[in-house]
Amino acid sequence: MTVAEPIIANDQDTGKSELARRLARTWCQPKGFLGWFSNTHHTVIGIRFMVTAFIFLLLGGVLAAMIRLQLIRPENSLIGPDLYNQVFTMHGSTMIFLFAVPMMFQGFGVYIVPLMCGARNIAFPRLNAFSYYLYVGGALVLWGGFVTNTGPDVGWFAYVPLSGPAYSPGHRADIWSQMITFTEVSALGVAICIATTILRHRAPGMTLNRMPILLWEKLVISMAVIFAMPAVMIASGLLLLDRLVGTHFFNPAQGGDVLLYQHLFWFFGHPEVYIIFLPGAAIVSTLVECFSRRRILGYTPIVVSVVATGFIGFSVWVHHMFATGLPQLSESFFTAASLMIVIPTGLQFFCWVATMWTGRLQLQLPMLWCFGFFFVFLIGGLSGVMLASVPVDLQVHDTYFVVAHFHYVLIGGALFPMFAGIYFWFPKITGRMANTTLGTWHFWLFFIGFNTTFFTLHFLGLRGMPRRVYTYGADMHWQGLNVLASSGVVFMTAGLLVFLANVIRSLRMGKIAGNNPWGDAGLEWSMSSPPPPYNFLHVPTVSGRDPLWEDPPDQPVVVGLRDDIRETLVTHSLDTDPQHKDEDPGPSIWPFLTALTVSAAFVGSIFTPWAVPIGAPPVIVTMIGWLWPRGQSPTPRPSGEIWVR
Amino acid sequence: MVSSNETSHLAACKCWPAIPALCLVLLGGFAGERSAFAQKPLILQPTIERNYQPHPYQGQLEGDDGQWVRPAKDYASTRYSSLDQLNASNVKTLKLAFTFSTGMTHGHEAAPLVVNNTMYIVTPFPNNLYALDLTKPGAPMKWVYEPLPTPASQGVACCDVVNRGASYDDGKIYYNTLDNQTVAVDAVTGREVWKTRVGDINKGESMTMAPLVVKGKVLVGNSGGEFGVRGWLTALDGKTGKIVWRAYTAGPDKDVLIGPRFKPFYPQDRGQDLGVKTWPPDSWKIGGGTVWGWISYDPQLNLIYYGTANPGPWDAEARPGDNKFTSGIFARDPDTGEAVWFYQFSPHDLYDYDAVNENILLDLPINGQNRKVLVHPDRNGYVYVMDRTTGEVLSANVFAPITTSRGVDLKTGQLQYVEEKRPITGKVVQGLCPASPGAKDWQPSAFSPRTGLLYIPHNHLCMDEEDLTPNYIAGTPYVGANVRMYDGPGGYGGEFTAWDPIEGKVVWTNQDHFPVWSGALVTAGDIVFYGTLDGWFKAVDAHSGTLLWQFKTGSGIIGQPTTYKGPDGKQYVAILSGVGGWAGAIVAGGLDARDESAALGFANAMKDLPHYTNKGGMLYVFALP
Amino acid sequence: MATRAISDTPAKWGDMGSINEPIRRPLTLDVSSLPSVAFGHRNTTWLANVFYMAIEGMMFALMFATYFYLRTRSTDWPPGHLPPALTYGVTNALIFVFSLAPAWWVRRRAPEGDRRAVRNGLLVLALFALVATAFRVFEFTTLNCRWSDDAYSSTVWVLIGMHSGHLVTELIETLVLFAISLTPKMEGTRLADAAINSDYWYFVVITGLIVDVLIYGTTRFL
Amino acid sequence: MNSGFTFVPLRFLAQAMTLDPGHHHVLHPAAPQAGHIEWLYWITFWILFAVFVLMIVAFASAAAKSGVIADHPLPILEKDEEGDRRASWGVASAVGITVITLFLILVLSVVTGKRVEGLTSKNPVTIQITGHQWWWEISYPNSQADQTITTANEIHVPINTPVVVLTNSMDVIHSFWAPSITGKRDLLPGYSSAFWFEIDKAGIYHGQCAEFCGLQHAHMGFSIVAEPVDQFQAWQQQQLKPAREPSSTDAARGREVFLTHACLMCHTIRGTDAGSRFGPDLTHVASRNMIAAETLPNTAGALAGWIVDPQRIKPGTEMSPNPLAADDLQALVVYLQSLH
Amino acid sequence: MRLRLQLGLLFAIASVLVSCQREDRILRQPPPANDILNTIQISGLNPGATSIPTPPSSNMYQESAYAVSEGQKLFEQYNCVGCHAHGGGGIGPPLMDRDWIYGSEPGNIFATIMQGRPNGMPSFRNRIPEYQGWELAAYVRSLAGLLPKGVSPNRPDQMNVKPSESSTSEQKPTGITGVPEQHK
Repeated sequence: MTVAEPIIANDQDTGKSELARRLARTWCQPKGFLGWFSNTHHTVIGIRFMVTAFIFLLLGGVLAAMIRLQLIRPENSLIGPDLYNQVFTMHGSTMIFLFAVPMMFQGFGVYIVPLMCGARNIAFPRLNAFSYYLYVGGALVLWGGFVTNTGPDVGWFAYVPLSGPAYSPGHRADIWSQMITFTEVSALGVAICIATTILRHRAPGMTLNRMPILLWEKLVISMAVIFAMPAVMIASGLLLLDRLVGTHFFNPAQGGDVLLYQHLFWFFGHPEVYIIFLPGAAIVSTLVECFSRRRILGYTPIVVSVVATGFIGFSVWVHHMFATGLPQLSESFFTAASLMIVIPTGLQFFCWVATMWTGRLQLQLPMLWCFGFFFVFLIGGLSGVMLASVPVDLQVHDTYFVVAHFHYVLIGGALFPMFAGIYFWFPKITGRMANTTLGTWHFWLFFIGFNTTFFTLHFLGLRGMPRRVYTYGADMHWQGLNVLASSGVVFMTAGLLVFLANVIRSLRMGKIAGNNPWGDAGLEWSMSSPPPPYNFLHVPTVSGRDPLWEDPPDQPVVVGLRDDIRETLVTHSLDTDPQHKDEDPGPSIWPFLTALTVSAAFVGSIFTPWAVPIGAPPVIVTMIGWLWPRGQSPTPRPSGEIWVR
Repeated sequence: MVSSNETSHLAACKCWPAIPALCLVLLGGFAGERSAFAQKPLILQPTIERNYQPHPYQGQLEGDDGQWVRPAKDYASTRYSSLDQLNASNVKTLKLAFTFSTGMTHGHEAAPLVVNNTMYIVTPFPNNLYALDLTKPGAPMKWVYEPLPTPASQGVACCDVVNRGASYDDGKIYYNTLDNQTVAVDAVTGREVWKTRVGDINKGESMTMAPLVVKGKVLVGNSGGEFGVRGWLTALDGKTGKIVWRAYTAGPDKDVLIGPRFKPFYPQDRGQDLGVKTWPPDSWKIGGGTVWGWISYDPQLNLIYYGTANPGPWDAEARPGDNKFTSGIFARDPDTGEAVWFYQFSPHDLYDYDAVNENILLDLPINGQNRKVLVHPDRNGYVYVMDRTTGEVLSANVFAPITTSRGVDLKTGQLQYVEEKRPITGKVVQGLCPASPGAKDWQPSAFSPRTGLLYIPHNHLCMDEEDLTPNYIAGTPYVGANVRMYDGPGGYGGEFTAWDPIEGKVVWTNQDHFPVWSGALVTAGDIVFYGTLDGWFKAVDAHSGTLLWQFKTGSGIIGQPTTYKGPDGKQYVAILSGVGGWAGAIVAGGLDARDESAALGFANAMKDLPHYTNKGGMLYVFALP
Repeated sequence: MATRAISDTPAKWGDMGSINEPIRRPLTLDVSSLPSVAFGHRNTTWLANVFYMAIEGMMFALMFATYFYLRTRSTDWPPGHLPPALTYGVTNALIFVFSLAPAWWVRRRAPEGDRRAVRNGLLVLALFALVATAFRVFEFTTLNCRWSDDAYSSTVWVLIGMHSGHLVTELIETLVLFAISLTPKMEGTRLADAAINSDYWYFVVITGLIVDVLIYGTTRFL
Repeated sequence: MNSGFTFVPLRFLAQAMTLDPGHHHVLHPAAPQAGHIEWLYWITFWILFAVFVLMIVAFASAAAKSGVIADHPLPILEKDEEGDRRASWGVASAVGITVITLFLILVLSVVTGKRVEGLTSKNPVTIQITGHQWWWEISYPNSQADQTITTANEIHVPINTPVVVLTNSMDVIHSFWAPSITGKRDLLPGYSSAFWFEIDKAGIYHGQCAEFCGLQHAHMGFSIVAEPVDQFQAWQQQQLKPAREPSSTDAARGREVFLTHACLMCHTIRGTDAGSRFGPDLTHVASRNMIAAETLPNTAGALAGWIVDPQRIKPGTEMSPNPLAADDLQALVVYLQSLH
Repeated sequence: MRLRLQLGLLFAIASVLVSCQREDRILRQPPPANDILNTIQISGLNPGATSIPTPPSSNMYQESAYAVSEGQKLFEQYNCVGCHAHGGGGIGPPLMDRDWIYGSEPGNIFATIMQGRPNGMPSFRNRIPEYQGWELAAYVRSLAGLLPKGVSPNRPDQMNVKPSESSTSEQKPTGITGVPEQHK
């Protein structure tokens, strides 16, 4: 990929030392064509995740532009309803399942978590690689469907009965629900990897109360993924069964229920919002701390808020269903819960303000994006408060007001922090600094374009324009605002082009970054940029919350890990006491092959249930291939070694 | 290390949506039987009379000359013959006397008539009338009359192209053709005397019922309740075929022939233009209420009694209101057609409970008082005993399992529907008993004055129903329901029941695998005849129901047995065999029971009938050797 | 450092590393004496297995919720069917309960490095899983409904189908582990995997019993 | 409605952005319920606006207070226990204010919810609304069956009378929403639910399906005609009559065309043989202002265009194209326009 | 990277081939020419020595899952179910089996719908537009398993009276199998 040769800037780790050479040999990843598919290092997989997700951001953006173009005048015949429905469904599904989660949770998490933990690799790197290929498989299924006129056209939520067997002929909705299976398995796999890495591979000394906020949030998100994603798997799985083998889960005539789907979907759907937003908040917390040049104020309250957000996120799903006519008691409960979730988010905002207030705010490019986040997300959050109120929600639900709201929340909560994060970690990932001037242009173009488009949509919503309409009548007088909204797309597109130019330019001629260009406190800044394949020459230990700021110069390092095999250190989940050593399984082609066979079974099952029995043996074979112990292993163990029980 | 042992679980089990699919692919062959009665208590079951004491009938019946001139034998519709040559001791030697093939392979529901040593048989579509000379050995054909009805009329016959027979009066045989013509044929020569078209197939009308001739008037009614027709009863002049009067079932009073004489017993049936007011605007015009069943006549009171069929469509939500005057019984003056009283068995009928079943006119001691009553086993599962002068319901007792209603309030005459069993649009309601064909459909029962019992051939079916929005398109079915029928509790489909009309209890009952879709006949020899769908023609003891004799015919029996004294003085029993009708449509129409809704859901209950019998059309006549 | 006690060979804080390499800092944490195998909750795969069971448990929980949700939408339960016949279900439940024994045995003997015991235990466990799978096939035939009949039947089939998926996965995994145990590679972490496999079997048994209670119990007593 | 919360320039700005000519606007209520919601909207809006301003001021002043431009990382600040404590107090009190504000909003929301949902008077008019892809079937159930009215897409209601709406759907989920009247309600297959509204100003109010329901979700409008009670009753009496007999030869021919072409396969005209319920009831089609679920005005030209090629106007609609001869079409339109 | 591209390309091409017409939603297109009614032939017997070559009749609507599902909807709406139930028959003959009284070609079925048949099948000429006749013909063929599963409709949201066309095998056996339990 785009990772250049390591740029060695740290005199302690010149790569020339004997240890560095030995580690580099041990931890090297295979090269060549097959090697590309065998690579299991977390930085590589993380970058792949991010690059792929970014491609889908761009594709989703193209779809958004098509939507805005279609709505630019009443009764426009540019895109007919058939294609329009596919386009907005693809836009939503792409942005949520192929961009937001893979970028913010999977890609960024896989890249940064082991570095922040002080680990040599992520836990279960093969599972991690497998997750990536499965994600790509899901993306190909969805977009392959779209280019062959089989794009789902039932909305990214795919409500039954519209998406059910009776009203959605062909395989469009099947493509959607099987794409869900792909991407959710991928997200769940990564969640297991990340959570295990955080709990087991933290550097000695990085106890829970010294864990960076970003790790806390990744842990909470992983848990949210583990408990929320099964709901959408069930929802889409039951939908698939209804469509393909004639079950009746959502057929009211035969005892099924259409609201059941909505409950299952939103039980996933709302935590999903936090799965997307929390990484953004984590990035902002990290950046605010770094650029305020002080320890973040209110570490504990922020951590508590993050955990609380994770919990409350599971009890607000019904606010997506107010219009279905639920009993008033449950409406009140879910209103209260939805309002309650404002408190932890607000608390984080206050802590950020206080940190900046009491710090010395260094106004640099990533911080500019953070301010963009503050502004945009604040608007989204506040309109969210309005939506939590049942009567107001009954008016603006399913209108462009809601579209405006959640774009403020999701673009504000994910895209702005993402760009902040990209500009912040760009030097770590590539070894070179991104260009500030272009970055500033990027910001302002995008910021202006975004607000032009989406602030306008609030008014369209209040004027009664529903979502998901492919056109509208001239007598509704919605054209003016729609033109205004569509004009913002030009700016956003320009901004993104500037960003791409910046990336290309900076990769080639950006300033060499050095280990720690921002002077940040995280462990990821302690090695060369980009990180060597073994991440840390010596696995570090930490004695404070902000290791590079606080740890004494004589902070010990871990020794005694073998350098002839990929040995990693496992520490205790709570107090990070070194517990035992583990062996990283190393590169393997089998995860890729397994992903291929699993994908084949998944895709085949859209067309015939026989794909399951026929597809199962290859899956089993590739999995045994993946798991079967081979090679030198087992490494001879010292005789009389006592095993931890 | 095996770093991701768990991955195998993860990836393999993430395919779980496909796992059931796998199982069902592997195990697709296995499936359980549907039974709605796993644990659920039935609401109503018939009462069995433990200590039955025979109480011979005290009233008068018409005289019997050994002929059979109308399907129900007499005006009181008893289907009782005073011939007593056959009795419990000799019936087992009953032998086939002669047979005659009709050449048709649809449902033969007609009763063979015997007048002046000639037997008359009406076949299903194309409704040929055969006259057989009984005086000659083997009963050769005398003549055949072919009315040549338009073949397209088969497309509006809801439940097979049956015909329920002819009536004889004044030297003529009267019957109806499927394409809505009433014909009068000279009984001797077979020449057509007149032919009157009384309905239009393009509106979905057809005719299947057997006419009744009262005082020179031929009373005929139409069929097509499943086609959105407007039901009527018409009187034709027996000599000329001119329409004398026509009484519609629904509509304004002048169409229904409601005038000053109309005095229903219950207040809900009184009022002006109820035939309009109890329907959504203009729905009465396509609201069914056809008259395709049996008519009885009381010469003393000079009243005819007949039931009206179900309102259309089946989807009851499409027709709020009581839907007068469907699913009820009319008493009319045969001379003018004027209505005298009306009673509605199933107001706002929810389950296709037509009320066209036979009305047996008897004089019975009820509560110690001798009353002029009519006995009516209704589709809704109750045997009604009503005062036939006033229309008062004297008793309504359960003769088959019922879940759709809780009983009949004798004070108000109202049927008590069970709210949970009300079919809803877009939702399958399960365990509805009796099913659409009712506890008993058209198959007529017989009454023996010697035992005082009513012999009821009937069904034992339940169903699931889902209502759908119906579309009225003239000439096409107007139903609006998906139905799936199955055997009732106990897992059998039919019964033949001896019923005590005074006590309102079952005396004995014979279970049958299939609905007993044939008529009944009882003779003075205390033998009851009936046939089964799998082709057995049976003679059972009138007191105990013990099987005395049976004969396997070539096809399923849905006809009406008749008996007569032959020219040789011997007693003969005649029956048409030829499976079909609604119940037998699966065989007659070659239906595919993989679709549980075939034949309006009846095919599901009759899935295995094709294993038992095949299409056919044959007259069988039996006599002692 | 409370956890120190449970580790027999703690990491040693020292002033020089054991590898012949210049260290930039004077202090080191020497972990060379730490063991390379951990059993029970300290094993990372154990933790991943817990997460995995959480995911699958959540799926089961949501299916149970679906089952009860659909229950509220019907007046009769089971609607229009006989409850599933008990024979195979109860037999299988008993098999599940008895199969806990070999699972427990493997889990107990594995940390002791008793490879023979582990091998035999895995074989017995695999046989149990095989028998349970076979009975499960017959169980499908006695559910008294077809998945395509109505929502009730669909739920019953998916519940039991989901569980069968786990059962088959566990069967295959046990067989694979058994195959490994016939080679010298069954040692160290793989013994730990065998023990984790038992944890997973516990999960399969517990969910299986709950599924049984649902489809056999609530249809009769609820 | 919201005069109590006036900060003049901002209010002007807000209103300028919401200028609206028609009766399809959340903030232009024509009914008490929409009025309550508008009130709640504005009060919440101003509270949140204040919060927004405060937060922006806080961020801006933080940036202004401590912001520096520097190329290289600045040194880490020393711990300032006292400053942190003060800042923590600030955070805590901000959280406290947030909690109070949210509680206030909750109370306002619940109170408004009660006012919106509670039925205030007896003897309501009851309407059954059934969603179809892509039109609305409207019926007025009546305990006396022959007083039942069935129409489509145009809902007549008396003013100052509560209207109870029973909902149902025949196919997919739709959502009934007239922004100027009250909030939306989903029409769910398998569920029938009820809500109510009341209109106090006569007029025609537009509404639209608000839940994505397939190809023609965009063209699934309806209108509510609120009129004085006597006019409403007159309308009712008119609707109860069967279709008018053709009064001209053209109209008679048009009826013939209707009854011999595809029209009668889907539509009802009471009083004729056409009785299908799949499409809207056309017995009194000429009494409606719009056709095709509020897509076209009910004029001869639009009607003709709609009959001939509906798939051009609403691609995917269930109405099939009818290539009629010009004079047949003309006659048919004349007939349909005579059905008042 | 290159392999991934190739795989993607391969996948895309394969999908195009598989789904080229299946997902088309013909919203506004003229149906096949109506001269089909002049060319189709029901009987396989030709007078004279040689048989008259009949042009193969095709129906573009049976390539599209959307059109077939429209046919399913129309089958319900136009009361076809009233007589033919959901393929099992009733008043009219069953359509699920392999017995075709008047031929199983799309043109035969279209002609049956449009012209009617003498024994009770009404003529829908002028009553339904031609393209709907073709959609119905396509659906009727799917009932009998004559269409590939990919375009056959799934189960409707109604009472479950039979397996859906898309989940059953393509050509179904005719007749009934199995031995009934003995009659009591």
